[in-house]
Amino acid sequence: MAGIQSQSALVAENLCKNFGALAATQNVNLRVEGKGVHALIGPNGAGKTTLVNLLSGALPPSSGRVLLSGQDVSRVDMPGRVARGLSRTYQITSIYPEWTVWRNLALSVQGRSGTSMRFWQPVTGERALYRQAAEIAEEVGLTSRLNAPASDLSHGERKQLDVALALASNPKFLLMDEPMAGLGHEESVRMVDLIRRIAGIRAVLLIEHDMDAVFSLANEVSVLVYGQIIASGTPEAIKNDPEVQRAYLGDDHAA
Amino acid sequence: MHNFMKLAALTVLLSASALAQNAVKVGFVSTLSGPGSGLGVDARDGFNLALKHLGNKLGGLPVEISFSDDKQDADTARQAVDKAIKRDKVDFLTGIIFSNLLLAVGDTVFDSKTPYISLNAGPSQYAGSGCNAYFYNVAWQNDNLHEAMGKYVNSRKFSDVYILAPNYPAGKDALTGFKRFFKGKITAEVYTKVNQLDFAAEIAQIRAARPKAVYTFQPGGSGINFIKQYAEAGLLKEIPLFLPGFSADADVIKAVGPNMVGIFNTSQWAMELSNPTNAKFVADFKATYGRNPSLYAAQGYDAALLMSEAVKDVKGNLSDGAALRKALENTSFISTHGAFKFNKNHYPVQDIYLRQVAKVGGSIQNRLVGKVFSNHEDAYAKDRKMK
Amino acid sequence: MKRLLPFLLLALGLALPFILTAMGQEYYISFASRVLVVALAASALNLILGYGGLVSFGHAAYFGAGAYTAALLAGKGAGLPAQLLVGTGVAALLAFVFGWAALRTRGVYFIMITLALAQMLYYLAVSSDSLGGEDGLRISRAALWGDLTLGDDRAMYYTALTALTLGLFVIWRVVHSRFGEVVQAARDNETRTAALGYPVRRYQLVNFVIGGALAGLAGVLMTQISGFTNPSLLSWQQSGQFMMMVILGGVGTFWAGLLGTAVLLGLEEYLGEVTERWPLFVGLILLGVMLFAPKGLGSLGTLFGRKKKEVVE
Amino acid sequence: MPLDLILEQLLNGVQFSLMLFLLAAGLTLIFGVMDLINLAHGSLYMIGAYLTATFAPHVGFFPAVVLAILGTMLIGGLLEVTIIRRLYARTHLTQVLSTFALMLIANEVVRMIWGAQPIALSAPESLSQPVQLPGFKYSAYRLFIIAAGLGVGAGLYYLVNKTRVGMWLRAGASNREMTRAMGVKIGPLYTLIFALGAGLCALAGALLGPLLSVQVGMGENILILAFVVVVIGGIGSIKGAFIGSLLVGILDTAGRAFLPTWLTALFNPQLAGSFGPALASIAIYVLMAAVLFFKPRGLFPARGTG
Repeated sequence: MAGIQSQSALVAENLCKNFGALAATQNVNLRVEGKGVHALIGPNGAGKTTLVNLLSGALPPSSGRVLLSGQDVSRVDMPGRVARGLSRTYQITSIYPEWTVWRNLALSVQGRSGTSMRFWQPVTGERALYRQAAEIAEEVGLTSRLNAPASDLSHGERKQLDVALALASNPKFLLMDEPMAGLGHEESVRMVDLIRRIAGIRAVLLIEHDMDAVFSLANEVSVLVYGQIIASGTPEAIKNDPEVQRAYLGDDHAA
Repeated sequence: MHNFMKLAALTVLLSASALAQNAVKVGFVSTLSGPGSGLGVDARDGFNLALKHLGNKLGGLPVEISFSDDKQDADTARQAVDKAIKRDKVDFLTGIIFSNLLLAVGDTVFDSKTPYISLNAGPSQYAGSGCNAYFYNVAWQNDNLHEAMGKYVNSRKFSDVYILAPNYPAGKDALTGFKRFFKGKITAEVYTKVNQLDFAAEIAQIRAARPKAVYTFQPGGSGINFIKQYAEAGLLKEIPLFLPGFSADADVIKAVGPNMVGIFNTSQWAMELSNPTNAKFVADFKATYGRNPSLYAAQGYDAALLMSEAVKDVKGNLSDGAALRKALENTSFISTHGAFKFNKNHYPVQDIYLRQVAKVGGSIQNRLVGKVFSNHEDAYAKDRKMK
Repeated sequence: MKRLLPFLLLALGLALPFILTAMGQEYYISFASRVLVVALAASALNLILGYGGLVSFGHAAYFGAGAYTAALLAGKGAGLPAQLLVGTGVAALLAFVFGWAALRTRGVYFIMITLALAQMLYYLAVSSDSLGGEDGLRISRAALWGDLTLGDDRAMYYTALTALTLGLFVIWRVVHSRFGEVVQAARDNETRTAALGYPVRRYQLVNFVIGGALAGLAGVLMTQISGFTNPSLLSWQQSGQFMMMVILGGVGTFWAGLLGTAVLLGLEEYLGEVTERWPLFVGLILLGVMLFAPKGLGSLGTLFGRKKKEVVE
Repeated sequence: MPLDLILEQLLNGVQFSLMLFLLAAGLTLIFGVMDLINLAHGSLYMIGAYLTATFAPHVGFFPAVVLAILGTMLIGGLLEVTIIRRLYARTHLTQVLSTFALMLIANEVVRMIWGAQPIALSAPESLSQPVQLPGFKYSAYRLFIIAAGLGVGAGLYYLVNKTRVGMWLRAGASNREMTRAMGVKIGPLYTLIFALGAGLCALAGALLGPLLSVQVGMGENILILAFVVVVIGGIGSIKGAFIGSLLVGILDTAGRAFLPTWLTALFNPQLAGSFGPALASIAIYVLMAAVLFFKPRGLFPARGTG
């Protein structure tokens, strides 16, 4: 299967990142493709966010490569990777708190619809931007909050907005960094729903601590410990992997 | 808002009084803050002292004087001058110390047909082909003191002289003036940064070049530092230093101290010049301000005397501009350095003296040594095209 | 009311010389011209600093570049249109070069490198003979038509008013365009803006160039007001003053440049009449505003509400 | 070119560098540890010089320097407690403008107390005579400054690298959270650092006073140079400040001393005369731009990321 789909895959090859003496990412090989959720789990400090930063282009790798649909994008910056269909969400929600939800989303839509080097026409005159923004709001369930300033949103709604911002660029690959962090039960359920819908048409790399969510969503799981992938496979296989249980799930179960 | 109303009321009062021609209005724009302020403050104090001696009257008319600080900035000076002319409608303008500021305000002043009495800045631009009917300089043309020192150093037959000045037009004029009368060999002609304070690098170069004498023009704080550092490097005893008067006057002596003793400099004025005006000026300046007067103070004093004489000559009728200018042009009064006379280009024809810093009684001050020039005219007067 | 404000201000601007003349305060016409021109430069900084979030401590460089270019051209006999065009162009080019270099850095390094680049220009002007050194360059006022030159206070005033009106209109359009949206987004959340696919630096650079160009335009007009240009136009104190104006006016609000300039120059003018120690009071007022009303005298500032953040990845 | 000339110019460069270092060291610590851009740093330098000039006629030069340092540290400490500490959490923009305001205020206050004209401060009598070095005479006072600068540099090195306070400083400069985690009381530590910076300023002002000029605004140009040093060296790094000072000081001196000669050799004197000073005066800014171009965080950045 991997061979057939290789034209549309996000691939990490021997990816390494050092901060001084600290090796935050060591020889990571990873492949995300097609549709559905590939979950990345691991204890705190395993280097998950660093990996997302390397994949999204926020950080340059110390060595190794990142391939996007067969192209080496290791030297391509974040905007360049977005243009190639890779988008991300943030663990700590990253939105424009002083803007309304609508304006947040319109900005994001603007990025995929024509150049933004337009200096003269008022952006508020562009109906299409706002219409598409409203559609995305509908998709993530924020329609009723369109006119609210983002700073007025609840924590869960902000998480939704963060996801919506990433979605607006219409990515083929979506990196989601702990979308469930800090959510209440009901909000979590809604988010799981949302992720399932998103993953229906694109590939999602999901980093998450909520194991129930991970195992209900993922069709593949990789485990990152101390910057290294120690196991990769179907959720069932991972659950039963003794090394994973010892290194990671064991602690979780004990707690 | 309340304050704004007060301001408005004040300005209305000022403009109302402008209508009544029973007072002489003078705009005094000078450098009263910043590194160059010592010069402006001395000039202002000298001017004020003259007013006091004249009973706060100029030519018998009461004086309304407005002081403003140009902060040694051309644009600030221009605004102050603009205000004095347009708002206060002054009869005379005076006060600017630095030539570059004067050049910046010149057109504004001349367009308004207000007589400008320069108590210091004497740029060549207003001395020759560009001289102006409304411009009168009571001090000197910029080159004069340097010319005098050039002549004196020449007469001492020094073979190699190292000359340096700040890299701006007045600095270049200074060295040009010096070279006009010095005919020997110039070892090097060096331009330093404007307002430079540390001259270690230049002093090392001087030492290495082994000249027989050094001449430098450094205004204000730069001059003080150059002399101090030159002495501390041990050069003052090996290679004599010659200065124009403004680099070796009361302000500089006070700052540098005993190392100044022995230095020759040139000036159109000296404390012990014997004439009644100067005697009264020097004594009262010391008494009033508690320090020795400098040539800037003397020039400020002279500026007030010149205005007073002119107002007296036109019998207080300031509305006749042509008559006032004629009175200024043909003035004859006893200045701090004797009988005063203008050249055709409105710059003074005057004697220039050699002074030497010495211990006089308990204090260190300039001592009159001799006369370098008698009735000296500047080099530009012959190109005069009065506008 | 808010929609009417620009028109009310414009009407007031148009009428001001007549009002001042009626009050017998003609002197203040040239003062007002200065306020308008400096306000244009300050508004340009507001575009960079307020809307773009880039703390440029070298704004005087572009102002001065425009002024020096105009003075050099005037010396060669060029007329006002050429001065305006080339002066603005040179300032834009300079802003492009300086901005490109400075935008490689962030935060304090950005502040310092913009300052250093401007200082470089300052010392170049001070020590270069062809730029007139410390004395600067003097010009004769440009002719408008017939015998009318910009030496005439009213002609100068209406020229300045036209320039400011056009400048503010340009800024308004830019700020509300797609481009302006991205620039403000980059100010509020740079990382996210890059993650949305916008090459942030490119937008910031273009914005920097627009701000630099408008400052250059103001510089050209400044030479016409003064009749000369000198290095103090390029000094870091001048840059600091522009920043002061933007902050007092309320950084990132549309009228910040005009309001801040009017307040600061007005204060200087007023305090200068009353006391020699006016910088003391300007300092105290500025410090008070910074400590107790950091959003400026206008109240809608955006830069200060947030704590500064250091992005830890 | 004669060797003794090069040697003398080198001494001049080092002397200037070390004084620059005194200013830059405090600036970089305040910058690095408290994340504060302090434009009022130059004002403390000015106050140090004025205090020295005030005390010197009564107690002699050296005691006056000590008194000035103590006095300026006290003023610095008070300033920190009353105003500066309100600025730490603010944006850099607020800091720049607030300290710009402090600078304006300090200038006016000094002018009110001491007047608008420069005041006299002379080198101590014992150091007023030049010293014979191999090949040339050199100002004893400048030699003393070099010695003092090196001494303070060594002391700072010891303080930062060998003492507990130094450990806090280094930790604070590389990671602000870590200082908190170590249980250090931040408030007094910050006051101490600020006062230390003020003391270094005062020393520089006191020592340079006799060479330069004790006047209002004397700290402004040298402050910009100190900022250049800090940025070249890397914010928060004492070592960076030291290396940066030497680079800037020696480059500036060499530029003034030798550039015109070199240019004269290459071009005609007229051209050299007008370009030499221009090039010399922008050399250090070119250096800074070049450093930042290749190392945007300076030569020795104290903080790893973020």
